[in-house]
Amino acid sequence: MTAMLHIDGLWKSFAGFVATRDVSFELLAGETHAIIGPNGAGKTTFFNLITGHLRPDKGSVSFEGRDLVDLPPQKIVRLGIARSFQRINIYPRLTVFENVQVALIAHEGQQWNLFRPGRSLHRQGTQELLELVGLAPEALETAGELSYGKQKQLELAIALASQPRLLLLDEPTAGMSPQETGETIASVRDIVKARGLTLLFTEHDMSVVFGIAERISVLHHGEIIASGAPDAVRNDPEVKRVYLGEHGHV
Amino acid sequence: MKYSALLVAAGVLSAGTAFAQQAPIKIGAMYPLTGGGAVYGVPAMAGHQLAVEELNAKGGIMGRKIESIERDDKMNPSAASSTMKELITKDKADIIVGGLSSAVGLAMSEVSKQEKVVYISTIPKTIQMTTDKLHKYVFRTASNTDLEGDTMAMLAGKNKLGKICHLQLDYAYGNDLEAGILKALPKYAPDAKVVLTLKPKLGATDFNPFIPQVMAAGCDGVLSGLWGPHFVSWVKQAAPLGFFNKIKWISGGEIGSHEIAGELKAEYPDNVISNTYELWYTANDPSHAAFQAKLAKKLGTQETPQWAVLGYIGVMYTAAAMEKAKSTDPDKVAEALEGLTIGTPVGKLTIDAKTHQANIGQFWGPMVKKPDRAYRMMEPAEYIQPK
Amino acid sequence: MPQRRHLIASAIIVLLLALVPLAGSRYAVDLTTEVMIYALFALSLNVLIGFTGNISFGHAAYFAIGGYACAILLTTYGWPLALALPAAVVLAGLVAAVVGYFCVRLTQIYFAMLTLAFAMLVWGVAFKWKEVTGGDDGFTGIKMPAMIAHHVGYFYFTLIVVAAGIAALWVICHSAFGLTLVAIRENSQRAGFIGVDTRHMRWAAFTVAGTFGGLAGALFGMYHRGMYIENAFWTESAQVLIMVLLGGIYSFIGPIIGAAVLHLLQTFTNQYTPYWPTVLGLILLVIVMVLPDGLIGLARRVKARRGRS
Amino acid sequence: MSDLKVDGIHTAYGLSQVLFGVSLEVQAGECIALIGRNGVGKTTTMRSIMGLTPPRQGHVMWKGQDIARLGPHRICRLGIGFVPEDRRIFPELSVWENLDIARRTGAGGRTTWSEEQVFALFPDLAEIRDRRGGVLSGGQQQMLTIARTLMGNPELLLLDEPSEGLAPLIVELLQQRVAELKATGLSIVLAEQNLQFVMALADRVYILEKGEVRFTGTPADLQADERIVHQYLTV
Amino acid sequence: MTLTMFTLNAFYGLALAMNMFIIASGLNLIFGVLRVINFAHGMFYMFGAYITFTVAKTWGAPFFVGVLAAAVALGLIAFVVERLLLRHLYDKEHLMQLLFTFALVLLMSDAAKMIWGTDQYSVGYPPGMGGAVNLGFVMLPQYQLFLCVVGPLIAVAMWFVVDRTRWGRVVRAATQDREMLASLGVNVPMVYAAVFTIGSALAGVGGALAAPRIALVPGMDATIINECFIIVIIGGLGNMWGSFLGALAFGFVVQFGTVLAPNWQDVLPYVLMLVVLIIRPWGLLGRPETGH
Repeated sequence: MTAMLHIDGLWKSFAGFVATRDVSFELLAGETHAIIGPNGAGKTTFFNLITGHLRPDKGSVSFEGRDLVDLPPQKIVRLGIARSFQRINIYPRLTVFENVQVALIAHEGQQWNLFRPGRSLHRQGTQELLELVGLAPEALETAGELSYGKQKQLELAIALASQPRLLLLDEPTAGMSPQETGETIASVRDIVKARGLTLLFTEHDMSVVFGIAERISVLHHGEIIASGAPDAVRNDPEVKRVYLGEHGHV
Repeated sequence: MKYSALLVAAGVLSAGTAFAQQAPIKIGAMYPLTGGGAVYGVPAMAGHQLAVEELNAKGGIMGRKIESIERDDKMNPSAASSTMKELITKDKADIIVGGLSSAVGLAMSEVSKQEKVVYISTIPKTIQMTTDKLHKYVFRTASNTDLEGDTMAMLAGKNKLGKICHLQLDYAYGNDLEAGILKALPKYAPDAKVVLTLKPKLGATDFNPFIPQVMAAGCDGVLSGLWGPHFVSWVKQAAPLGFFNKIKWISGGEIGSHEIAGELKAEYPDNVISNTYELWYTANDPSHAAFQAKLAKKLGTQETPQWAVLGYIGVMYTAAAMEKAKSTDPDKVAEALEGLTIGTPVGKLTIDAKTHQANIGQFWGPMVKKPDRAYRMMEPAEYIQPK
Repeated sequence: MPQRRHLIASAIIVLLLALVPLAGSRYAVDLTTEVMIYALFALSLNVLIGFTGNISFGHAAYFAIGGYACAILLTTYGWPLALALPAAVVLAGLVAAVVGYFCVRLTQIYFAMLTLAFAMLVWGVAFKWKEVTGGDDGFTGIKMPAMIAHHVGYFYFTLIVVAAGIAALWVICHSAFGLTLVAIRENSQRAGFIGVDTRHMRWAAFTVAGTFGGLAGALFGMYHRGMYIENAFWTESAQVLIMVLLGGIYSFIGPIIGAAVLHLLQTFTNQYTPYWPTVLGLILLVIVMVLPDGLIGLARRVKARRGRS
Repeated sequence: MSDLKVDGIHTAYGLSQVLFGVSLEVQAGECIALIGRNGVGKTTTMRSIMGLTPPRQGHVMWKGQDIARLGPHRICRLGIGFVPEDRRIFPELSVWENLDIARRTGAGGRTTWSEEQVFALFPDLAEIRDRRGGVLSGGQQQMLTIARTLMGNPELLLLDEPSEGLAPLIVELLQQRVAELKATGLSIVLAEQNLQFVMALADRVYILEKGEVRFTGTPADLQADERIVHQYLTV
Repeated sequence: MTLTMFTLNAFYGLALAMNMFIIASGLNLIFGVLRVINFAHGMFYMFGAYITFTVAKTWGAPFFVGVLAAAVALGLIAFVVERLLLRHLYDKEHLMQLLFTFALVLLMSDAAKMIWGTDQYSVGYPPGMGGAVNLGFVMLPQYQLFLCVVGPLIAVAMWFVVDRTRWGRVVRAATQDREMLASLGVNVPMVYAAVFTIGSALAGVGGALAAPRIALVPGMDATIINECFIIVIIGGLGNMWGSFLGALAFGFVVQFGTVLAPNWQDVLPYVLMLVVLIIRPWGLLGRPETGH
């Protein structure tokens, strides 16, 4: 497998606080990769650097050989990277159906079409995506009124609508009940497999992480302190130390 | 005494029965009643109401009661245009009187032309109304900028102003008045020279950018059209510098009125010669005292504002024209108005048949201190009426 | 099929409006004409507010440009209406495009203040360019083509133009473009991350709003046979903003209702009292305290409650 | 009778429910610890007690009074102090100003903590008293946050993840300071991921998972049960 | 322009700036803490002037008693408005707050008409301030000199209160983290009410201090509010020294601009704002709004 995403020597600091410290990282095409670490370790910052929401101070990010630094988010998404957000990030006053439809319209570059009724476009594609994430029954509901878990699912559908090759999910199960967590993870795993996507995600719930990740990287104080197969990471003394306290013993 | 009172009562009674039989005559009145224009619009409307009450007490017009329909023109031309149309089409007003700002006056004139209903412009002074934009149905009982300018030029000559600073507000009235003065200046003061012309904006409260320039220009006098609050603010800011010690201020814009003098009191400066439509303390006509007494009673103050007389005259002309035409038909009323002469509290007025402009004059004179008064009065007050 | 239901309802409304002159009340004809023009004006602004989430304090500028341009082309240059009207609308749109280019770089209150500044500049030009616009005397005596000089003729002309304008706005607002605008309003960051260039889209919305505002202005000028600098003043922008908010920004027809209600209320209140500001002030208080979605929101809530019980 | 008694609280942020019936108790002078991985509801429990995210169901009893519906400033004035996890120093205010705005006589006239005493506890802060809050290091911010809350003379301290993101040396120092605080008789609710920190300070521990309390006991109980540690605390 | 004229214009520009700063600083304070854009601020200014008229002229009290009365009355009005109505709107959209303050403008304009009628009024200069100081080459009006002193005094007083008092620290903390402040036992809603009260009282003082220099007429609120917005926006929203700088820019641009390009005087403030916003989108001392 070749590296799909290539990150080299990435730095980012905010007013003296270093959030990302010399991170180098490779993501292989087709793999499912988890980024874990305690709160404040810099996971979300790391995502924002990849997707163009933040500009790194130093270092490079390239996707399939293309440099991403300095590209605005909307250009990056067009290259085939989609993401979901840690906080719910949908269009609350639109229907579930429209939430996904807009994403498909944007993906097809039809947002400049002033005459074709928006609602008639990509009905089938939208329907398929909603079925994929299990939201078809709620298609006509207002997105803001869905349950939390379903809003998360909707966000996944929006991300998938741009036909990404790389999917970034920021804490896909945060705030979900255990049952919702299970369902969500099962569906993410199926979708990623079925579509042959590369998946990079952050997560706190360790059952989720070890349930689907093929590789895991541990971020701590803005640095990657371990990276590798789940079992290797689980047994890494440094990782244990980080998770149980600086002295690492009970 | 008792007998005459009885007669009046009988008259009212008989008029009352006549009212019941015939539909009233409807006069639509529009003045600004909110915002900045209300300073003038509210007293003008009071004068209007006074006239209507008076006429109704005497039996109305042609024995028909007058119904006055009063509206706020909001100093907004398009709002005024809509309101005037409404008065005509919905309320079936027979005639429209009022207006204050030039733009509103012109907008109302436009509606009057379109709808073929007579409009008597009682305050707007823009010269265009009775020149370029004159039409069959518009008449003016207010002064206009040419008449005012003519008088001001005459006063400039009379006061032997050699170097003149010209001060006008930068909008229609100011520009028109400037033109009116410049037209007349060679006639009255051939040697006078305008050394500086400045135009503060309408609504300005800060005249600091202008005061030093006028003082530095070395003129003998200022010809000004700064009215109402503009004049007050100018005085407030210029007087501390001794502005009025050296410079004579000859002004249109009715700042010789009691409203201004009574408000500024001791702060009203020296060397001001100005105009007013009406003076509660001076009269040029016997009917004036009666008018003033009634107005004072209506407003609950002895010292009455000048704008009321304009609202009053508008209604009086309406009544006279309809009586003369023996009809409320706009065409006939318009014809009747042409050349019509009536008596008003400020004397006999005639509307010119060609220009539709009444030969209304104004009181002009210097504002002087009076030992028994807290405020300045115009003395001598000369009523200058155009020929 | 909701689409067909809407079409039929719209057709019925247009037909009913077409019957207004038959009732024989000149006043009703005038009032309806005014309401229709304001409805189009308010709708055009809502493209920016309701659909894109940008508040403009200067929408009167485009209204005035459309109005003045149409009036001047008809009167000063003697163009036929068929040329003057489109030219005026295009001009309003062009100015909106230029102004919008600068404004959409900012958001929220800064955006609003910049629109205000540009609008006051337009007002200043209308004021100072006396030879062309008539300055603060206003531009009166607009030459009207004989066909629409009569008030009934003008009523039908307005009905047709406004209906066409509203239809066009309906199509635009419900197009792929319109739906994407709503996405920007709802969540501009997310919209960026489905590949939408939000700034360009907002710019386009600004231009569309200005264009249709210009159309409303052109109709307004011809109706009054005059344009005045007050039509470009910020108070006019505030008025149309209130219409939009009163009706409700989150529905297409909200602003139409807001325009009708506010204009009629203003007209009728004015007939009884000069204390119109108090009435409007109290209405606004009610909206703010209890009706944040405007009248349409209220109607929806009432409907929802009925549906439940 | 316990000073603080949290009874079956359910708390949600909008649609997202975080706590599903959490109960706990704190006796006077006791230190209890809430432990569990990120996102299990430790912070939300504290916010619910403080009135920042009022629970939708359940009660928070403080000395016999139900405070679940009171505003945070009322709760503070009743003697509960909150040291948030993200510290929330006022960045534009100096260290001294940060302390000054929190100055308050405690409930029942407590005046244990004055500026001098706070500086005595954290001498480092005295040296940087004029520095802007926004430029402090993580350790300094953490000291300041605790010091700031002490200025209000609380009887109960809610201490949310004080060791997060700090260097080991600083954590050790902090642990000492908290122990000193406890010795003054202050009750403490401590949320932590650093087990060592917890073991040194807590009288009892509550393990949270997905918004529910899954284990209650003494540190010794926890130490005796490797299984629990692995299930709830490690990767 | 001669030296005399230049000096005089510079002085007048400063005097204008200071009068505007007093008014705008209140608007800015309210925005900085409450994030509310108060359209009624101009109306508060007008009420301040009218109240001074009533107290100082109708009742015959000394001018500065009138100024004090204006400050107290406006503070009181603002406090009641905040406690009864405004406080329910902080969590709602900005548009709703905007509409609310606009409703206040309408209601208060009619209230002013009912209380004071539609006459124009004026207030005399306080004793000893109606003349001018002769510096030889130039005469400076005393009252404007007084304004040039009062403006900076108010700026310094505000700086002192905000920077050097405990209450000021609390206010600054409230702009940074409302929730944390409440957790420290501060009654944040009362801080908000106090800020709204003080900001509005400043508008009252601004109106009171303007009263001797200008005619008081209905509608005098309309331009002042736009000008205050311009000052606050070009200075940077919420930044006190920004407003001070904005007021200076405004004062000098308007004064010199009107002298040099009188044809543009109507739109000068807007042109100033346009230029500033295009070059520095968040004002002279402003910072980009976070979250965008």
